[in-house]
Order: sequence, then C-alpha cells, then structure tokens
Amino acid sequence: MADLNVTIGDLKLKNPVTTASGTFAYGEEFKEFMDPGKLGGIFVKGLTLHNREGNPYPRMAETASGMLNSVGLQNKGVDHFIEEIFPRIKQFNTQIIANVNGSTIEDYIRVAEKLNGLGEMHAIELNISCPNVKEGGMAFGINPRSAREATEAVRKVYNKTLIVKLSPNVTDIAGMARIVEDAGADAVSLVNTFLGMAIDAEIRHPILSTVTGGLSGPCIKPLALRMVYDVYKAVSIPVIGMGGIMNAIDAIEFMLAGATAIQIGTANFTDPSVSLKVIDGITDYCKRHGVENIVELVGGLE
Amino acid sequence: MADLNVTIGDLKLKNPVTTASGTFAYGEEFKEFMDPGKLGGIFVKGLTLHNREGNPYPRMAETASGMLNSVGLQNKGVDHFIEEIFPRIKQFNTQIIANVNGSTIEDYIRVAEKLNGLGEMHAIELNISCPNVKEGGMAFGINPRSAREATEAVRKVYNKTLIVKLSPNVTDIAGMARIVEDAGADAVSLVNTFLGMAIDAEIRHPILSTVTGGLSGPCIKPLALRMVYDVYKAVSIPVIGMGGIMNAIDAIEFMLAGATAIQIGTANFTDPSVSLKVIDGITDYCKRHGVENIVELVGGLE
Amino acid sequence: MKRIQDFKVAGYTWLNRDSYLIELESEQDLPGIAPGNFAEIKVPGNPGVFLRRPFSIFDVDYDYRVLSIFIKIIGEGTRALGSLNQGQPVSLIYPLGNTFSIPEKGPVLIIAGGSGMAPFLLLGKKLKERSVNATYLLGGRTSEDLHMIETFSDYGQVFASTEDGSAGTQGVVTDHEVLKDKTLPFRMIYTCGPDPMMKAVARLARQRNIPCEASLEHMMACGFGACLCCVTETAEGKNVCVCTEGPVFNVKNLAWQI
Amino acid sequence: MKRIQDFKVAGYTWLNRDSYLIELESEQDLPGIAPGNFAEIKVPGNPGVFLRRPFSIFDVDYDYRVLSIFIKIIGEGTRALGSLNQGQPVSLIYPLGNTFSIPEKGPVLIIAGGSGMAPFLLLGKKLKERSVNATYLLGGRTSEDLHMIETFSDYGQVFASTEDGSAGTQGVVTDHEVLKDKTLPFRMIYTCGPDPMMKAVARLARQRNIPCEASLEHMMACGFGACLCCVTETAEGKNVCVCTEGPVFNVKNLAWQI
Ligand SMILES: Cc1cc2nc3c(=O)[nH]c(=O)nc-3n(C[C@H](O)[C@H](O)[C@H](O)COP(=O)(O)OP(=O)(O)OC[C@H]3O[C@@H](n4cnc5c(N)ncnc54)[C@H](O)[C@@H]3O)c2cc1C
Ligand SMILES: Cc1cc2nc3c(=O)[nH]c(=O)nc-3n(C[C@H](O)[C@H](O)[C@H](O)COP(=O)(O)OP(=O)(O)OC[C@H]3O[C@@H](n4cnc5c(N)ncnc54)[C@H](O)[C@@H]3O)c2cc1C
Ligand SMILES: Cc1cc2nc3c(=O)[nH]c(=O)nc-3n(C[C@H](O)[C@H](O)[C@H](O)COP(=O)(O)O)c2cc1C
Ligand SMILES: Cc1cc2nc3c(=O)[nH]c(=O)nc-3n(C[C@H](O)[C@H](O)[C@H](O)COP(=O)(O)O)c2cc1C
Ligand code: FES
Ligand code: FES
Repeated sequence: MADLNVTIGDLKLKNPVTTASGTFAYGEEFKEFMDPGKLGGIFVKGLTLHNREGNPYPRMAETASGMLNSVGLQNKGVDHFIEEIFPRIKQFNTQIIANVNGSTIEDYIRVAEKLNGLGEMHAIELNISCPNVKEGGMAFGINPRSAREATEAVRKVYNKTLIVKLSPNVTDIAGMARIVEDAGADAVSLVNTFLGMAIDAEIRHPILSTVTGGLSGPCIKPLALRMVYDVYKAVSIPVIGMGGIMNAIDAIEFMLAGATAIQIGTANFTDPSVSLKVIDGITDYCKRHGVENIVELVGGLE
Repeated sequence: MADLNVTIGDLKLKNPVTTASGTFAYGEEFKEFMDPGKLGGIFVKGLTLHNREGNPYPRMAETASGMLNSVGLQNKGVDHFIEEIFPRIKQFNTQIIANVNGSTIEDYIRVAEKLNGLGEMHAIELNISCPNVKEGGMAFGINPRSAREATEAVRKVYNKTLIVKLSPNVTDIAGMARIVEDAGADAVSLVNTFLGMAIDAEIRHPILSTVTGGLSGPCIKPLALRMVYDVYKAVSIPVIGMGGIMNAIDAIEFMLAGATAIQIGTANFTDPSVSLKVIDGITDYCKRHGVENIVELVGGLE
Repeated sequence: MKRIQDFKVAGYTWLNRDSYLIELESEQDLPGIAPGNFAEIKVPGNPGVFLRRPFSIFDVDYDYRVLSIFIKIIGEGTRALGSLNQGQPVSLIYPLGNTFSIPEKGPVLIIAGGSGMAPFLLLGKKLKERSVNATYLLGGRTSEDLHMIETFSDYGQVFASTEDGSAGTQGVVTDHEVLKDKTLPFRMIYTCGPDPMMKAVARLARQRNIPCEASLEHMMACGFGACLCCVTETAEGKNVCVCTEGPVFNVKNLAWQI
Repeated sequence: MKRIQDFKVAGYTWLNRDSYLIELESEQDLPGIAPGNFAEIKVPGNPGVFLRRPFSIFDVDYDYRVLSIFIKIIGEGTRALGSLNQGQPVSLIYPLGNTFSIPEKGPVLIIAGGSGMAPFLLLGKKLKERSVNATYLLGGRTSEDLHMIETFSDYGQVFASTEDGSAGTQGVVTDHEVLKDKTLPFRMIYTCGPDPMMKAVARLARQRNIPCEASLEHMMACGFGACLCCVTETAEGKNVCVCTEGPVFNVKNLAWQI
C-alpha cells in the first residue's frame, strides 16, 4: 500500500484527506457516519474572538452543481472552543486545525494567541477569505496590503504551522499567495467560496438574507483547480487544495495540480462518509498507477 | 402582450434576448433550428484583424453543469467578415453586433475602424476578456489601465454604440465597469468566461491543449448574477448580462439583477432553439406578473 | 441513532396530481423513529438535484422495515422522487431532528396546513398509545390540499377547513369553530404548515394560554448539524439549527413576531 | 436537412456487458441519412450529463421511422443512455456531418477498430446498392470488442483480428494478411477507430497508394458548427470543424504525422 503521509510545515497528516472548515462542524456531528480518526485532519468551523450569531435565515440556496451559503461565521467564540469543544475532539485520532477569523487585525491576533498555547493543536488556518461577514473576512483576502498585514501580525504571535486561506475572488491569486508566503505563512489553502447570488424571480427577491453568499461544490472545481495550479507554480510552501471535491479522482486532480493535501467541503453534506471513500479511492489509484508515495503525485502533471 | 423593446445606447433591440459571441457562430448555423430574425440581436463570433486558426485540439472539456473551452478566437479576420459574411447575415431581421478582439491596442483600433464604416451594424462589443489567447484578450480586461486605454482608443474611432465586455476574473468588476464607462463605453456586457482547468487523472495530463480555458454554463450563473448586480449599482450605462442562462427564468433573474438585455451562450449548444423559448417564457412571465413594459424588470429586485 | 441507509422503492400511492406517498423498504432493521423526525433523501440518478431533500417520516412499519414518506411536488427534487422505478435504491440519512412533547393528558389539538400534516400521523399514533385524546384540524386552499382524512380519523376527530369552502368549513384554519369553543380544554396545540399559518396558530395559542409546538420546514443543506444553514432565531436572539434543535419548537422559544 | 427531433426509446439489444444497440422511434418522418452522418443525443433526465453526445447512425428504417445507434459505454453519458425506459423521449439533433465518398468501382476495404464499426453498416449498404464490392476488417483487443460480424457479412467479406487472438487473426489490424496481399486492388480504404489505429491504416494506405477516408471521433460541444471546439488540423495548417467538414476526411488532407 502506498505511503499516504504528507507534511504541511510541522503538521504531519497521516493522509492528505482533510475536511474543510464550516462543512464538518467540529467532527462530532459525523461520528455516527464515519470514524473521524481516519482522516488526515479536520479543519473545524471558523472561530472568532467572541460569540457570533451569524446571518439571518435564509442562509442557503442550491445552484447548478453547487450551493451558496451565507452562514456568516456563527460560533460561540474561541474561548468556548478551547474550553468546551477542543478537550472533547482532540480525542479523535487526527489533527485538529482551527480556522481563525476576525473583523480587525487585532481580533486575528487575539484568537491566534489563544490558540498558540493550545497543546495538541499544531496548526491554524487563517481565514482572510470569508465572503459572508460585513467587516473583515474577505476584505483582508482581496487586498494585498491587508493580506500581508494580517499574516505578519498573526505570524508574530503564532509559533506553530500557519496556513493562510486565500480568497478566489481576486484577479491574481498567485500573487496573493506569494505575498502571504513572504509574510510568513507556512502553507496556503485555497479556495474559499466564490462570491455569488441567487434570485427568486417569482417574488423578485434575493434568496439569501444577505443578498450575496459564497459558492461551493462541484461547479467551482475547474476554477479551483486552475488556482491551485497557478499558486503551486508561484510559491515554494505547500498548497492545500479544495473546491468541489466529490470523490477520489477529484482529489487526485488537485494533487496533480499541486496540492500536498486536500479539503473536502460541501460533499460532506450529501454524503457524510465521503471523506473515507476518498481515502480508499486514493489508495486504489496509487495501486493502479504504481505510486508508492503519495507525494509523487503532488504537482505531478505530465 | 408586454412591450419587450429595449435600448442599449443607440442600439434598439426588439426584445432583450440576444445570443453570446462564440456560441452562435454567425447565426447561419442555426437557421434550420429557429428563425434568427426573432432574436433581439446576435453577437457574432469574435473577430480579429487577421485570420486566426485558434488553439490546437482539444479545446473543450465538460465540467459539472458547464464546460471549459479554449477555442482561441478562431476566425477568418474582419475583412472576410465584412466582405463575405455580413452581407449575408444582415438579411436576418435582427441586430448584428460584432465582437472585436486584438492582441494590441492598435489591433483593436484597426478592427473597430473597419466596422465603423459598416452601415446596418449599429454596435460593436469590445472583448477585453477572452481568456484563451496568449497576448491581449483578458490581459486588457484584468488591468484597469489597459482596460481604460483600449476603451478610449476604440471610442475615438468608433462612433456608434460601444459595448465593452468585461472579464469576471477580477477582484472588482464594478470598479472595472466604472473605468470603461468613464473611458466612453455606452454599455457593458458581462460576464465572459471564468479561467478554469480540467485534468485527466488517468493520464496525468490537462485535458485542454492550452492547459487552462474559459468556464461557461449554468455552473457560473450565481457568480455572473452577483457581478451583474454589483455592476448595475456602480454604473449608469446599460448592462448586458450573461452567464449560464438556460431558460426564461434565468433571463428574468439577470434582468432583475440589473441587465437591460441578456445573452445566451452555452445553452445554444444543447438546444439550438433555446433563445426563442426564452423569448416566449419572458412574455409569459410578464403576463403572469402584470409587467407591461419589460424595462420595469431591469434592476427590479424588491 | 442516525445513520445513512439504503432503501428500495417499494411503491407509490398517488393522492392527487402533485402529492404522493412513497414507500421505501430496507433489508436492514429500522432504528426507533419518533414523531417529528425526518429523513434527508438523496434524489437518485439526478445530479441536477445536488443536495439531499428533507422530509418528515409519515409512517413506519418496523416489522416489514418500510418507511412511508408523504411528498408534495414543488420543484425538481420532489418531482424526480415521484418517478423512480420499483426497486430503485434510495439513500436516506435518518432519523433526524427532535420530537414533539406529549402532555400527561389531553385533549390536544393538531393544526396542519396542506402538506404540514406529514409529521402528524406518527404523532397521532403516539398520542393514542399514551391515551391522549387528539383533535385534528386540517386546512388547505381547496379540498385538493387535504389528504387521507380517513387515515387520520383513526387517531382523533378530524375537522377540515378550506379557503374556498370545497371541503369542510370555509375560511382559514384559525377561523375554525373548534378554536372558538373556549370550553375545549386543549392542553397543547401542535402545528405544521406555511409560516403565516403557523404564526397565526401561535398567536391564537398564546391568547388562549395553550402551549404550542410548531414543526418548521426550513431549507437545509445537510440536515444533521454540519452546515448551520437552517437556523431559526430564538426568543433570546440566538440562531439555533432547525435540523438538530428542531424541527419541533415550542413557539414561546422562537423570535416570532406574533 | 438537420433538425431537432424527439424520439422514443423502442428497445435495446445488448451485445455484451458494455455495448448495446438502442432503437429510437419517431412519429415524424425521417430525413435522408447518409453513411457517416451522426446524431447529437441529449441524455434525458440526467442534468449531470450537460452536453449532448455524438454517435454515428448505425442503421435506419425509414418505413418504421426507427434509428439504431450502436453505443459503447465509456462514461456517464453512454451508461445513462443504456438504462432508459421503453417509451422515454430522447432528443436528437441530426443528421449531422458529411459522408464517405464512393468510388466508381470496387473493391474497397473497411477497417474498423472496436466501436469504430458504427458508421460502416450504412456504408456497406450504400456500397452494395452501388455494386461496389467491400471487404471488412474488424479489429479489437479481444473478441469482446467485435460485434455483429454476421450483420456485416451481408455487405461484404468480413475478416477479424484481435490483439489477443481470441477471434480472427492474432495481432493488430494493420498486420492482417488481407492488407499484405498486394494483388488486391482496393480502390479505397475507409477507417474508423482509435487514433493510433487510424494513423497506422493511413500510413499503410499511403504506402500502397490507395485513397483513404477516416471518420474522426473528436470531442464536440455542439455538433453543428457553432462552437469550433471539435477541430482537426488540415495539411495546410488550417483548423476545420470535424462536425461540419467531417467527421469523414480524406487522410491526405489532414495534418497527421504519419
Ligand atoms: C424538517 C422538514 C420536513 C419536511 N417534511 C416534508 C414532508 O413530509 N413532505 C413534503 O412534501 N415536504 C416536506 N418538507 C419540505 C421539502 O423538504 C421541500 O418541499 C423539498 O425540499 C423541495 O425540493 P424540490 O427539489 O422539489 O424543490 P426546490 O426546487 O428545491 O424548490 C422549489 C422552490 O421552493 C423553495 N423551497 C424549497 N424548499 C423550501 C423550504 N424548506 N422552505 C422554503 N422554501 C423552500 C425553493 O427556494 C424554490 O423556490 C420538509 C422540510 C423540512 C425542512
Ligand atoms: C462523430 C462521432 C461519432 C461517434 N460515434 C459513436 C458511435 O457510434 N458509438 C459510440 O459508442 N461512440 C461514438 N462516438 C464517441 C462517443 O461520442 C463518446 O463515447 C461519448 O460521447 C462518451 O460520452 P460519456 O458521457 O459516456 O463519456 P464521458 O464521461 O464524456 O467521457 C469519458 C472519458 O472519455 C473521454 N472522451 C469522451 N469523448 C471522447 C472523444 N470523442 N474523444 C476522446 N476522448 C473522449 C473523456 O475525456 C473522458 O475521459 C462518436 C463520436 C463522434 C465525435
Ligand atoms: C456552509 C459552509 C460554511 C463554511 N464556513 C467556512 C468557515 O467558517 N471558514 C472557512 O474558512 N471556510 C468556510 N467555508 C468554505 C469551505 O471551507 C470551502 O473553502 C469551500 O466550501 C470550497 O470547498 P467545497 O467546494 O468542497 O465546499 C464554508 C463553506 C460552506 C459551504
Ligand atoms: C465555445 C465558446 C466560444 C466563445 N467565444 C467567444 C468570443 O469569441 N468572444 C467573446 O466575447 N466571448 C466568447 N465566449 C464567451 C461567451 O460569449 C459568454 O460570455 C460565456 O460563454 C458565458 O455565457 P454562457 O454561460 O451563457 O455560455 C465563448 C464561449 C464559448 C463557450
Ligand atoms: S441543515 Fe445543516 S445544520 Fe441544519
Ligand atoms: S462541435 Fe461545435 S463546432 Fe463542431
């Protein structure tokens, strides 16, 4: 069987298959469907400094081969996570990675500081790309200067592996990746959701309470693949790829485009056990193609 | 029956339904399937100064609810169009709008000059957003300065209605729309295709000969709608909307988001008579909703 | 305990042009299903319906391992589920959500609008088991919206009202006489249906000081607490998931403007 | 003249685990269909297969208004077309593309690899009509890839070759003895199948100075000249649409490296 271990900075994953922030809750919701301990890692739901109730309902609209969401980072705050949730989920035999959000650079710093002290968590994902919050979020990720500032600020207070999650809603994502690499990121993850909109023509009204939301699912896969491919060529830190991965072949495509690890997002909603099927499928692919070490596939287009 | 007439600059369309450049050839290919004379207008296949053979095969890959293409502006050049094709297709009882492309500003100017003299053509669409050519194309549309320069240069030599087609592959499409409005555009059309990629994992190779291509079809509709909505709020010139329109309800959504007219693209491939169904469906919708004049719908979200 | 389970289509009963019962049969045993629980169904063979669709469990036969689901066609998913082949496999995630609370004693009133009656057959069965006397009030725009009145009448007296008077009393449910009779000592009102109807029922229940539980049909992406898309606001201003904290809520806990 | 036309599934003939003939019946009369013409078929009820799929017209019955299409399953679309219900409507855009040229007199040789035999039943019929003597050489990896040899033998002598020797001569088609017999005065070679095979055939034809026509199976988005996605390069370095200028090309006009 192929060796599936991959390394992102100092973070060691037993396989490249992880679950995307906001689509796997804290992992506990999936226990009846699969063993989270088999995953390479879990990127937990986005955390903010304080409790957030998120946006009003409706927060979701189905689209062709995808969905829009505008959850808006609903969570009980980082302290609640550290005290109540992490002690439970760190029992899973896998890497737990927090997804760090803020409305200001100060917020990002405070959340990262708190997580820096958290033993047994070896990486955070800095989300500068959430399209569903008014202040902060994507605003940081689409502006080169603030992307740099946020990364540098968090780098100063966070000593372990720092992954920066990039927004696809930019002209030049490779340039953005280079900027956060310069600013001290150990890895980049991409893509977050694409800004989109749905309208109910019968009532002449936007479907989402927030008018616009973030598009995810198989519809965005070709766009995400292109971005992973461009970023991989532009930086020398590892790339974590995601966007519409539904099965093992999709995952392999992202790795061939340059991803060292992948995240599964929206697919968890329609098949909560999909991530384990992806691991099995990757193993099969490696066998069929004589791949002994999964890292051979990373950026392995011919 | 509702009044379906709309106006884009000095261009009068008998209804808001037109076909998108590169997806309807020169209209003649559709004569057996429908009467092109019923359309509001036809945006013909992209023209360049000289003959272009386009990119090598393969130029197409199907994706979830969409397709990638990298045709690369194959056409016989503007002179051939003016001499051979236009004399035939101007017989259709509809507006013919040329789609103007170039690798340099000089190219754009030369093509536009030639079309300026063409009686019976009342508008051109300046394509600064083609992702499938190495030089020019999208490069103009993702850079504010060159977008301005191209528009200004063509504005000087073209006296009739100038529509500028925007690239969705930018951080701020509303800003780009304002720039081309300032530079003299009479209208903007959006979106062109999104840069994407497809990989054949079995052979570890990109599917398109050009590696990346442009994504179109229903998968992009939520993204395109959001952009039309943002651009509509930002400019005071008319907006022509497109991206994944498959039926009349999709078309109405674009009009509600702010489009004065719409273009149907990829849908022509799967149903070459779809555009006439869209016209009928819009008429129905107006009847059901008591809309007397189609322009009531433009930007008509409640 | 919730699970993903494959069923096979065992048959359909069409109730009218756009409503049907679908029977789904499994080879595995069924878990315990409480009234109000729902299932997330994957529409098979139709990648055009991307997300699963939530439906109340209308009825269950543990012996023969059969679930009945009542479905009203409103879009592509509900249409596609109505034309599967006998024996075709269908994947369910279930049982999801919470259940209704059952008072020590009755009588209780169940008010359903149109397809909102779906969770109330199992509730009626449970009430009967617990010897709690139930009255049903089924409402709709026309008689076409009322289904299976005879089935429900095994579990309580059934009143009907339609807006056009084509069945039962003419008018909206909240105008029905059974609600006007102040002497009827209902211990609980259960409701499910269109939002405006449920809110009108909630208002009435508050006026009469009767506890009221409503089953909400919010749009869901997952159905099991993973996405946080299905929220409703509570009286304290918190957003809670309808799929895990609901779908049944005591209306006094909701931020409804009533 | 090309058109969009609705057909109904009249039946299937399964040839092996992954190949079948589908019969499609129409209420309208059929237009004239030439050998080599193809149809763009919309996979019904499966929005997951977004674009139409091109298939040669295998056979046609004008009296009963029935088309036969030979399909080999290679992905989602060809799989879905294999499990439609009898009577289910299927939309076709057809007849598309050009046709083969027929020489004044024979004999001619038809070399097909696997499912590449699809356009050659109609060609065989036309050749017979014109009294042009035809020889078929059908090749495949195994005997599983060879289909309907008896059907073809009504229109010419049929030779077979398989790479594993499980039917006919062992080896690739271009090694077959019928090609080695320099005394056979073929006036034309027609070929359809995998690209490497067609190129090998083209090379051989050039060596022997025999005109050769190949039917290309390029990926298509529209099939009728609207998208310019399906091009092949000509000897003069032009890109021409396989769907309108082809699918049949005289190989001397192609930019094939042979
Ligand atoms: C807990 C729960 C239990 C349910 N039980 C039943 C049941 O037993 N029987 C039954 O027939 N239906 C039930 N529903 C509703 C059912 O889920 C929807 O009718 C179904 O998902 C529609 O799918 P579709 O693909 O046909 O329509 P779509 O094409 O998805 O939708 C058609 C239109 O309806 C709107 N819409 C869809 N779902 C909702 C919603 N939940 N709220 C508001 N608008 C919506 C869409 O925005 C769209 O405009 C239940 C819903 C929930 C949340
Ligand atoms: C003019 C013409 C006539 C044809 N006639 C027949 C016929 O009579 N019988 C028959 O069985 N098939 C025929 N084909 C091929 C047929 O169109 C494809 O097999 C079919 O489109 C595959 O659809 P799918 O959804 O099953 O596979 P997909 O899921 O679309 O594809 C599966 C895999 O095959 C690749 N692929 C698909 N189509 C092609 C192609 N054309 N060239 C190269 N790679 C491809 C895809 O990239 C993918 O990797 C013809 C094609 C053309 C252009
Ligand atoms: C409902 C929902 C909630 C999400 N919440 C977050 C979040 O809190 N933080 C974050 O970085 N990304 C969030 N995302 C984005 C995903 O992590 C992922 O980047 C995106 O969905 C693309 O992957 P997919 O197409 O596989 O879903 C969310 C996505 C969805 C659909
Ligand atoms: C095969 C193909 C060729 C295209 N060629 C052109 C072109 O020549 N000029 C242009 O401006 N846009 C071109 N486009 C873009 C379309 O005009 C349209 O902007 C895009 O496809 C989005 O609309 P849709 O989703 O409805 O197809 C092309 C699109 C496709 C699919
Ligand atoms: S539907 Fe996903 S959390 Fe409720
Ligand atoms: S397939 Fe569209 S032009 Fe040939």
